[in-house]
Amino acid sequence: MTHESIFSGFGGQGVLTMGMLLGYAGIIEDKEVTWMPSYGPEMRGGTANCITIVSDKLISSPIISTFDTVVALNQPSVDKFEEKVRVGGNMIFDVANIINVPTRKDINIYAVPGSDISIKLKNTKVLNMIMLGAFIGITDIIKVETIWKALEQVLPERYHKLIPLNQEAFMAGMDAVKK
Amino acid sequence: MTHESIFSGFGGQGVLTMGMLLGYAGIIEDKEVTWMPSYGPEMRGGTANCITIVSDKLISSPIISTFDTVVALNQPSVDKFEEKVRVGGNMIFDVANIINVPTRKDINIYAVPGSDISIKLKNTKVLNMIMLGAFIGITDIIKVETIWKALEQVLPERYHKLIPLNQEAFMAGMDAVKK
Amino acid sequence: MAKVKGDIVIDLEICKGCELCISVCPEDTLGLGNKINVKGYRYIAKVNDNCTGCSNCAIICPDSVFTVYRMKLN
Amino acid sequence: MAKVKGDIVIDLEICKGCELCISVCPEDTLGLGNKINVKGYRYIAKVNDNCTGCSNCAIICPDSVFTVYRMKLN
Amino acid sequence: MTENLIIQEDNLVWNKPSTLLDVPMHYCPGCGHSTVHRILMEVVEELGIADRTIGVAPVGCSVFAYHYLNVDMQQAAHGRACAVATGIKRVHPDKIVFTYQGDGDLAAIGTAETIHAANRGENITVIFINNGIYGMTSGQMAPTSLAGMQTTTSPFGRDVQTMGYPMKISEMLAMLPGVSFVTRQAVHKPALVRKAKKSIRQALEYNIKGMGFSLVEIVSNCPSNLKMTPIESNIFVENKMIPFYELGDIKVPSEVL
Amino acid sequence: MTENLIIQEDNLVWNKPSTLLDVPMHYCPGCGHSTVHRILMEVVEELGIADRTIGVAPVGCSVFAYHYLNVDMQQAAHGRACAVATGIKRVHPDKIVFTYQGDGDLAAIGTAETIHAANRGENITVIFINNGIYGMTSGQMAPTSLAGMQTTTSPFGRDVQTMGYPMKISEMLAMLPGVSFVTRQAVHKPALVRKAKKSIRQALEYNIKGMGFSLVEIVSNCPSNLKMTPIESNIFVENKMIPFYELGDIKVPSEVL
Amino acid sequence: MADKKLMKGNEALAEAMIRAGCDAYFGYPITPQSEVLEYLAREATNRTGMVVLQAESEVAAVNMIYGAAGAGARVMTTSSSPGMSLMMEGVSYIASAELPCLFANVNRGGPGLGTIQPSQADYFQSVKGGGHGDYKMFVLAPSSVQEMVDFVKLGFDVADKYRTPVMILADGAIGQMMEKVVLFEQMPRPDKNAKTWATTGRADRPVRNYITSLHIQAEKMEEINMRLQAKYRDMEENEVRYQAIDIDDADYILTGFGLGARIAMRAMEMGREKGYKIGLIRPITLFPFPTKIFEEVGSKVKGILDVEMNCGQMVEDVRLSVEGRCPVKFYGRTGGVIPSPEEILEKFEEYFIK
Amino acid sequence: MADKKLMKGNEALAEAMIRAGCDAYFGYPITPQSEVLEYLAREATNRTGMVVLQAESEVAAVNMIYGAAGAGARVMTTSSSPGMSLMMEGVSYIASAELPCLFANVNRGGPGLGTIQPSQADYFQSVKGGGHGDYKMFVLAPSSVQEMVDFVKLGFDVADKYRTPVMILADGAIGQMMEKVVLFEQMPRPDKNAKTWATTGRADRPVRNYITSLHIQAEKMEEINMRLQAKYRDMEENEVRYQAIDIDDADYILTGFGLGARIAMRAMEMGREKGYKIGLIRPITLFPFPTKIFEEVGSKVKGILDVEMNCGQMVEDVRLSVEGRCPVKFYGRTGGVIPSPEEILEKFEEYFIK
Ligand SMILES: Cc1ncc(C[n+]2csc(CCOP(=O)(O)OP(=O)(O)O)c2C)c(N)n1
Ligand SMILES: Cc1ncc(C[n+]2csc(CCOP(=O)(O)OP(=O)(O)O)c2C)c(N)n1
Ligand code: SF4
Ligand code: SF4
Ligand code: SF4
Ligand code: SF4
Repeated sequence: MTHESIFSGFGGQGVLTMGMLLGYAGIIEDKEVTWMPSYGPEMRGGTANCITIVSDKLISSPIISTFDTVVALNQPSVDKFEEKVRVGGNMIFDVANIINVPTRKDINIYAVPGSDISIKLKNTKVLNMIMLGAFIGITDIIKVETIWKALEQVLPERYHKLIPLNQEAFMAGMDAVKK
Repeated sequence: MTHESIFSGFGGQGVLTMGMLLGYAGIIEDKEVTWMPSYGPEMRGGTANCITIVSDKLISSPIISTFDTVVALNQPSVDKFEEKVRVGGNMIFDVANIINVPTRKDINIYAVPGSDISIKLKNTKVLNMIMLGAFIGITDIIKVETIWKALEQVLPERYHKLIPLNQEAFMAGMDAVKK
Repeated sequence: MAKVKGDIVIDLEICKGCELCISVCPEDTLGLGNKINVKGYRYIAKVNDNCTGCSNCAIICPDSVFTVYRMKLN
Repeated sequence: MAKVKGDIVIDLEICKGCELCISVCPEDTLGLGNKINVKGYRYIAKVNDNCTGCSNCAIICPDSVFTVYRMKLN
Repeated sequence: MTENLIIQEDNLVWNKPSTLLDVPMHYCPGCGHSTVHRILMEVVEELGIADRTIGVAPVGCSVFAYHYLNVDMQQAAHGRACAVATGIKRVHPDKIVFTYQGDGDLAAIGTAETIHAANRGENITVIFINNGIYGMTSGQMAPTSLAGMQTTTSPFGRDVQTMGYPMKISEMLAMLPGVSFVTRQAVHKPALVRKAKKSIRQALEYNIKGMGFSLVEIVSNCPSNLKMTPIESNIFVENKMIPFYELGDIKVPSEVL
Repeated sequence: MTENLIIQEDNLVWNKPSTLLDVPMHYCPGCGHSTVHRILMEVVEELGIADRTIGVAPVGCSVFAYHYLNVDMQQAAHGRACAVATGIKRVHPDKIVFTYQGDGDLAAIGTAETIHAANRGENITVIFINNGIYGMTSGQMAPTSLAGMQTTTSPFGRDVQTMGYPMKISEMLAMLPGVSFVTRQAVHKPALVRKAKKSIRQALEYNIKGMGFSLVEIVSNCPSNLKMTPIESNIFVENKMIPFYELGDIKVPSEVL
Repeated sequence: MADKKLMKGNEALAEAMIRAGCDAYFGYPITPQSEVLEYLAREATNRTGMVVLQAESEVAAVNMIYGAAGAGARVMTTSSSPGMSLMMEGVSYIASAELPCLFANVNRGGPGLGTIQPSQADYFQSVKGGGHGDYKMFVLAPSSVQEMVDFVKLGFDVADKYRTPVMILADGAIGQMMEKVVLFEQMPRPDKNAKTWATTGRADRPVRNYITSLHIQAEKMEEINMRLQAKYRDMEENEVRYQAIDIDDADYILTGFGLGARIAMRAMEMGREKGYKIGLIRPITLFPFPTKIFEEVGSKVKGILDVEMNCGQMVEDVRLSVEGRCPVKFYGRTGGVIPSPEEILEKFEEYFIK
Repeated sequence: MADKKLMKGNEALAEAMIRAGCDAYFGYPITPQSEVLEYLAREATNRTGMVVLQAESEVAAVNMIYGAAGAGARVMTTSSSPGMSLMMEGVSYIASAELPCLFANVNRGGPGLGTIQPSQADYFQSVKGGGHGDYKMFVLAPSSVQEMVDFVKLGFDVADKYRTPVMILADGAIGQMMEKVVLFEQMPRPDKNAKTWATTGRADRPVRNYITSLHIQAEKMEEINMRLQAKYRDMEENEVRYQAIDIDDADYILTGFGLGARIAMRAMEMGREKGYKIGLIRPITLFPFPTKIFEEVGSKVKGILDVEMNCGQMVEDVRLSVEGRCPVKFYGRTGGVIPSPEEILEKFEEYFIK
């Protein structure tokens, strides 16, 4: 199994963390992982993305130009990456603020009400967990329990109290695409 | 005509100036000239030399390893350059302080009492002019009047009063080798 | 009653929602709105009409969001 | 008469003839000789026997040319 | 309505200077850089020197100053703004030349260039933003970081014994005879902004008069790297920075003393 | 004869320190570098620290210091001696580390390294030879050259308006809290040599005690480039240099004040 | 038990430095490698007592390295392109004085201030000598986070073995990306008084040690250069490293270093799927360059395509090895742009297939 | 009337600078080129009003050059090897920002502090790019004092034509030696407000000018690089200069640059006297390198001997041009040692005759 994905959005939306969590989880399940961020000059407000590859075999290039799955958290990301989804692949996006929705017919398109869910959860910071839940719900490349383990690894001890909230968000995202 | 010479001695003995005067004179007589100093780290006391080539045609290398004439003002210079004189060439040296005198039979050797003459002239600084006089006396590659013109060019105006002394020294050196 | 009356024009697209203006307005005229501009920032809005045109907001605003007007009332 | 008597040993090969020692010797014991050492410098020499071992020469000499001795006369 | 009466040309009391280009600045919300850009350009506008002013941008958050300031500008290598300004001023002695520099740029890598330009009395004006941290590279310790301050490269606090003391470079520069004017100001309150602007004006006036090197230090914030809201960061400036970096003129030309 | 009586071990009052290698030094006749080398090594001998001292030589006439000083030594790139010393001291905190630098090296190209080592309070001692000129490269202007002084690069005299003012770097360094001891001495008279030696001893004692950065500036001569005899050059030091570079302690540790 | 982790290249490098028993790190922040200093500031001193110092500039940092390396310590600095340029004088001094130490340049797009995106345009500077004089660094080009770890250890060993500066030339992407790494065990810090030539204080040595690169007699300086050159020839004989994949049956060779090679590898896989017999050679040591293998394949294959993230630098060394035996083509992206496997394959087809 | 003089290389260079209407010189003393600054300090300002400033360091000097060149002035700096290394960041900035200016490196023996004797070991630094990123300088190698004069004028012209930094790579000997020179007439200083892109103060231009080398979008930075590369290709087409002597009937070619070539010329004369048909090619522009002529002779002659005062640097460019067409041998002396014509001829015989 090899799954090549990109997570993209505004800086500050936590897109790098999404890929990172997936990466940590991959390691826990003893897979090969590469996580490649795009990095920009601005402290805040710029766009950011990361390519995350999880695979059972050695990964050659960590940089690729087409993807099995794209997760897009803002309009520029939808615009830029729709065409980069491989035929039969997935385009997952947060519907909030998206005016031009993806239109391709040869890919699976998932419009997730991520922002709305986050507002319901009273914490807009968990949007990325919601979207990651959707991602796992769709691709099923990592076990949910592994994500929990990865969360523990990634979050510093003092933030572990936030794990339940993150789990709730993740599950809500997963549910949203299972319906 | 091409004449390739080296002037060598302690720093401070004015060996670079000897070659320089020859060079300026060469230019006045519309010849090609190269003057190549060896330069060392020490402000004072080190040894110094300059290769001076005067020629009627374009000069290829300004750096050569054998010479038509060597003018040596101290023992290290005699030691180092005796073997670099071409067969039939000239080795001119100041006898003062020279213990090991040149011994080659295939070159012309001129032991000039330069320091003694300078003491007679009450100015040890003109040793170089005496030796240059000897050099011109022997090689005859530049006219004496041209040397006078070169002197005027090289010496800043405020030192022109020293020209007669320098001329006297030069002529004394020339005389020394004519005897 | 104030002898001068002021007003401001807000260039909402360049506001970054830093809230510094809010903290220096003596009339509590400013507050953060709930909408987001193209750069993704919640931007500033007038919340009352008490502006005296003192220009504190404009002077503290790093991004020159305000234009300030002031008129003597006769 | 001085109660102490001094003497100096001169390492003439390292003297550079700078003459600083001459200028600081209170007894005018030092002077430049007429000979030249291997480095080409006229070097220093004792010109009288008045040395008191005050070490001024040694202290000012940049090149540590001197060794100084001093003896109380009884 | 009243508003229509008020909002009209005649009643205008404040707007953006024309010397500031009409583009949004990339600085973080609440960052003092933007404020200082503006007051600097207000002064340039008021003095009417925009057409003969040449600015030098540093490497640091304000590297892009040339995108905002509507005067001719050069971007200098990290720390070298004063050398670049020297090059410009020497060949254009009739132009007004300023540099705009952060504390890492001016007081770490650029120490020598700053000090020697000052010592030569180069007739340039330096706008020096002291925010106590490296902004652009994300929060490393600056020469000006306070004792004990946590930064990404002093995660346990700046230990002055091993990492050096917070440097008062303005005081050092003030010692040099080539320097005409050094002052330390801030921009986190409206009154201070007005004061800082006055100082910049003074500096540029001395510059125009050819009185030598002038420098305006602005003690400022860096909310992003202090990991504070802009308002909190300004409180930090007020309560932590300014007690150490006291505001006020450090050197004024003797004639105006 | 009397002489035989006097010249014997028991009566020895002065000889060359064992810490000075037994080779002639390349310095010009009468050059203060040689004198300072000697007194520095006298102190090292007296303190008994030769076996745990590491010195750093600069680029300048004293580049060859490692040929003369009988302690472990490194030759540093031009101006970087304080950075090199920092590298050494940080990995050998138990060793005594000093630099020996000329004015061009320390106060021109090495300004930043000198100031920041001082500001970090690096526990090193700097021996700083201020002869007001570049010796090794043949007489160019130094940051410390006096106003109006003729050098090969200021042939019409140093014009302070365009070439900068003679820099009192010691006074600048003394401002920094990391600095424990700064003094300015000279070596052109026996009494001054004794005094300078005492200062070097003090500096190294503070160094041994771990009190931070210490610096001994020695105002010295460069007969060759001043184009003077050694005696004349010392008169120049006395009459021209010292009135500007006043001798004496500039900063002493507070505890000994 | 092997210590398996997901780590960022820069942090892995820093972790490896700690574990390799490094005595001191001196550095100055610059994107995209500031994490090295930051990681060390957090981790190093508490764990091994290693010295971590933020220098006032890259010029200072390289000279601190010089001092500490000369004093016998195991030391390293890192920077990125403009910062590396500022270190060139220091590098030349270190090479000349033969001091063992480790550099890493996490290469960003240039020239000038450029961009902070990844690049490989500092190949010439690292390999040919950006500083003055005839010297070489031993240059390692990691293409994975794992190699960021491994090359720290290897780098220190080679540095000590040859008394030479070693450069890890990584591009920004390798510094920023995360991959699985297996970390080696913590090594003890070596005895820094053990190097007999180092300036550790004379102690009971009969003569002092000194470190210099000044040899005012040209003949002496030439001797030093001859010794350096002999050392470089030694390295050329003993230290060449490269990775070769599927070259035995290959009609064509793709080559590149670092990240470029990883991407080329993907292009190769894609090409093989299309039926092209492509092999890959990835020079691991850029100096000493794997000349022989290129000489060998040069006589056998129909063409070589070299892929770099610059305007063509390593390609000169490839051409110098191949010496006209087969066509050597170049494809590069520059200024921080990363080529995609697809465009590489396209170029390959353009040059050799169509 | 031609102004014919006996002049030292360094002073001739300085004199040419004044006559070429140079606006400003910023430099820092270093042997063997300090005479440049000293000569200018004496002569320049009084004669043309040219600015002459001793900077606090080479780092400062190169950045002053950057500023003044960006502000439209005709400017120059000079240094020697270690000082040149310190300028590498600045050079990269200048190349990237496309500022016309002139450098001279009066090369001394390295690496490190090295020696003050002449050397050619900074070839790689000048030609391949000692600074970071993909850039080139236009590099001229004078072999006589006359060329020290001529190349100042040529250098300024090329710099302005291509908006590029130009390097005069001279060795210490050419700086120190005296030869006859014919000086060109004093030129007026060009109007420094004439360059429309320069930061001369906005005046009545509608938009400000700015000078930068920062392009944070990789794609934009790549564009800049593409523009630079196009410019370098232009130079390769239009600006190649070399001297060829007796190559038509030659069986063998001696090559070298600068002083090395002068000495090789003597060896050639001596060889011709012995009956060997030797020709000589002297690259004058090191970048752009005279590739074509080497390609041509490579197919015709039995061998090429390249002589350099280093351990073998230009020889790589010769080999890249010849691409195996004939054997290319190298003979070099390094660290400040100058080869003699005799030893060159001996090496020639060893390689090709015996
Ligand atoms: C030679 C070099 N070294 C390091 C850097 C990386 N760098 C960019 S900005 C910066 C520090 C900026 O801090 P400061 O000057 O305080 O300005 P601020 O960003 O806080 O405004 C550094 C180290 C660089 N671009 N060039
Ligand atoms: C990078 C670099 N720049 C310049 C030089 C040339 N240089 C050698 S010594 C020196 C100045 C020395 O003057 P100073 O520090 O005053 O010491 P002094 O010779 O007077 O003792 C210079 C500029 C160099 N070696 N390296
Ligand atoms: S100060 Fe300016 S940028 Fe900040 S919230 Fe107010 S209007 Fe917006
Ligand atoms: S002071 Fe020393 S070097 Fe100078 S003359 Fe006296 S003994 Fe000689
Ligand atoms: S990082 Fe700091 S200094 Fe830079 S723009 Fe943001 S707040 Fe301002
Ligand atoms: S040049 Fe000057 S400083 Fe150097 S050794 Fe000679 S007198 Fe001393």
